[in-house]
Amino acid sequence: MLKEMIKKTYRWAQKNSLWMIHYNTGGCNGCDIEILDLLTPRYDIERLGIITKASPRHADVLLCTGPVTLQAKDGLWQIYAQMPSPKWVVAVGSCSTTGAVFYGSDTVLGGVDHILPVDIYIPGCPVRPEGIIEGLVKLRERIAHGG
Amino acid sequence: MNAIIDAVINRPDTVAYPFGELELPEGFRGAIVIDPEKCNGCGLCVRDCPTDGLKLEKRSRDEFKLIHYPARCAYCSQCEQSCPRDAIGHSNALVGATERPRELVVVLKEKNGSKG
Amino acid sequence: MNKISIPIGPHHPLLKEPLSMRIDISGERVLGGTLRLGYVHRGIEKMAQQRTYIQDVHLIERICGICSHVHTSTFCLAVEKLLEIEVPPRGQYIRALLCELERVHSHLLWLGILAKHVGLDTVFMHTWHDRELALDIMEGISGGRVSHAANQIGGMRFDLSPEQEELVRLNVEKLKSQVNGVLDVIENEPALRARTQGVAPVSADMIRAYCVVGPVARASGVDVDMRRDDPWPPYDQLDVRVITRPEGDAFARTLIRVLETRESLRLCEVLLENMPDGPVAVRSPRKVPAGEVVTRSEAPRGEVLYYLRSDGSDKPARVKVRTPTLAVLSLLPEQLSAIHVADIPVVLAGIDLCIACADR
Amino acid sequence: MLRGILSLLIFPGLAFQVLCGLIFEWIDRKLLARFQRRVGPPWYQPAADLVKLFSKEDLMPEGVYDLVEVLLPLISLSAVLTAGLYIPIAGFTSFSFEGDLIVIQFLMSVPTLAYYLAGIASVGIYSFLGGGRSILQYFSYEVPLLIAISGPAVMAGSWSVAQISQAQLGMGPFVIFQPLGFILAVVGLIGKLKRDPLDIPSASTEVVGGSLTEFSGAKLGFWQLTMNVQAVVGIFLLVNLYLGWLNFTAPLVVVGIFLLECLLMVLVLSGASAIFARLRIDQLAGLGWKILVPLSLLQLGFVILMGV
Repeated sequence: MLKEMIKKTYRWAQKNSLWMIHYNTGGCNGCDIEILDLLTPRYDIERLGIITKASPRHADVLLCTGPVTLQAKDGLWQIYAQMPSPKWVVAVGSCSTTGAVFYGSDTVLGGVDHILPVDIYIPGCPVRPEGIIEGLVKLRERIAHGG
Repeated sequence: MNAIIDAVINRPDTVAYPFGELELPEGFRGAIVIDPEKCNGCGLCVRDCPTDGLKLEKRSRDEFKLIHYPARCAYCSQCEQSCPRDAIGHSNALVGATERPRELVVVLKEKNGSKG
Repeated sequence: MNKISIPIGPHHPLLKEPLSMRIDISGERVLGGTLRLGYVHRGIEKMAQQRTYIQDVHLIERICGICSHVHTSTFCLAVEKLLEIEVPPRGQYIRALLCELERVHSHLLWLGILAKHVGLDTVFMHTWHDRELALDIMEGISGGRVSHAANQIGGMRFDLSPEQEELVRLNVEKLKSQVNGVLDVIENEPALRARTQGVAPVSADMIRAYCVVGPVARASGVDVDMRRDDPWPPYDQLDVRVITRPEGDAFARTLIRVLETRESLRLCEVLLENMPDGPVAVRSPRKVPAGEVVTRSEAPRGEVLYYLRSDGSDKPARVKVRTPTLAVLSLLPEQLSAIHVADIPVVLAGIDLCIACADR
Repeated sequence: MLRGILSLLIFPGLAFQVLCGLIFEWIDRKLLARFQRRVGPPWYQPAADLVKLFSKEDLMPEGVYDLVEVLLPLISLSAVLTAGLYIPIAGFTSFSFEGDLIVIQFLMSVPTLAYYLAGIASVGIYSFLGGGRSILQYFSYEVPLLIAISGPAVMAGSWSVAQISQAQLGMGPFVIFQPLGFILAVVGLIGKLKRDPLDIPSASTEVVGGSLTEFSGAKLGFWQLTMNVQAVVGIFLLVNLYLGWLNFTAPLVVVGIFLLECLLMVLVLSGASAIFARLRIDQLAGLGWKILVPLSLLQLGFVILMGV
């Protein structure tokens, strides 16, 4: 009973306090500036308790943008390994979902799910900030249901 | 300093979403839609698509299947430009986030010879 | 004191894009640094050779999300030169209008980033708040906030209806009045001045030696601007004022961008006023006759150069892009000596990195 | 005995101070958001952050001194909590003795030293840098802060916070006599809390997360709590030292005025972080020793002359 309650509280807290870290795995900047845009007055994502953190050890959710290039692969994995669990990965944009316009390139591996388990995919090129917010809200629901 | 005072006096300039309505501007390039009446499966959109996001499975003139993969799409409206019959285009709807992108497969038009 | 070397990147809060730097410091002094690039190398030039010209326009738009329009404009210009077709005047004007709006958006973005790097989060928020308006205008024209997909070979895809034109005109005016407030703050903010003035000055000789272009070069007194030096229409009909400053430090770079934002807004108004009537595009054939061509234009960060060789098919035989950031990056190790650790963000912000452009 | 334990754990001890810390953090973030034209976080945000940190996995890189890293946040948290016990809240004093101002000063410095040690004991290069910077910053603001807050003590003729705030009942708030000292004390407090214009040790664009870069989970939670409680204690201290309140007998009015003054302090702190840019460490040292110290000495001299 008590255990259940603690679990519930923890889930509530995790859902309401997502600290994100953003890593560009080789994208074109388009999604990256839209992610930065989320912090700014119009889309103020602090309403959902989401703030950016500098260090991966403080972060809960990793936002990836862009297709994974061969060079950025190791960095991506390192960041993910440094994050304390529970942790989530969100692929922002068509590129990090499937590779999109960069399909068939020699230096691009494809989507982020080639390297990491991804929880939420947000298609779009570049995604509108509303789209990213929608994805993060979906992630919150998933956490609340124990994902 | 003045800007701060101004900001305190004025209401915050934040969109209501996700707590309120989602407002998208006119002309926003959202999900791909098709007018099935006009499409005849010529495949010009597939030829010009820069992202491998459209696929045409064509068996014969009256038997084809046009598939769109929203997760691969670049939302560039090239298909709209390439279409000689104005059949394909963007809707004004946001493509939703998902947990399973493999399921993001939209069959835009399926035509079997028998059905005409 | 002992030498420590700190790694910056591939992930660092300073950088929105991966770039690896190893900076040697002793206490709070920076002794020097080395760079490692290529994290964003997606092989776009190679990919462009495997796709048709029409597909390439969209591929090239994704070289960089901030200056996407100027990349496609330059590419389309190159193809149009090979095809020997001329974009109708109205198409040229809308193309240039988007270029200028993009410059406004890029410079505002940059000013915000600089403010964030020196700890002025409020200025960052206000600058980006006003930047939204520039994005709104561009979205009203093309339907995309960042990637416009507005160019096609032979002109523009979207025409402005009279109502749209009026709306854009109104919004530009609104943007101008809003931006002026923020720009005044940035120009006169004593804390910003204290952090940027005299930081990592670069001489004009150094700029020429490293072939640096764009606002960084103009901040050191090198008078280059492709909008005036090698104009494509309609820039040849416009009177572009090129702004230079002699100091070459981070503060001069800030001022250059502030003044250029104002100048771009003025150009937007001029373009809107003289907007001619007529079609916006001409039809273009899919196959491009053999030949080679070089086009240049002024991106927000400096000169963008496209070299294009065609072999007569519908795919280019070679596309070479020269972006401004690569030249500026080579200047970075030079600047990273004899400064404070706290100045690293200022220096990095000052040269306005766009790794996606540099690596392609 | 029971009363002692109660006052340790609930009021004015642990529970009350943690609660105040969370509330102040929310007000601060909300104000800052408003300055920046944003909406800001919901009211439960700081609590959610804290609970979430405690629910997370505790990762530690190889090669750090485990025990040190565990002990440091705990020690600093208990130090600031202890400091909070000596400060009268709206005139209510549970523990007080002559000279507790000095003890509070000492206890309030513990987190900074612990922060430094955490940076040194950690393996990360950014932690090391952040630790070094924190001690540099400490030397810049601590001296003017100490001199500044000895002003009210001299004026009241006592080194007890309770006595000083009592003395203001008769003489009026000390901020009227020592506006300069008050400003210096606010600057010192900002430095102590490593808040925005003086967040040199934890500036994210320069040293990622400062000493706390390698911390995660519950330990980071304890650090966060330390910072929050430290802010509360600092605000209470300054309110007691400088603002005081007039002689009202009704306890509710006194509590109301006390709360109002605390909110004013939060407003000052968040306003400062909204307006000013971060200084360079050499600029800060120059500011501290060339401007703040002489000013604080001037203020102290003024106070002494007034007393004579």
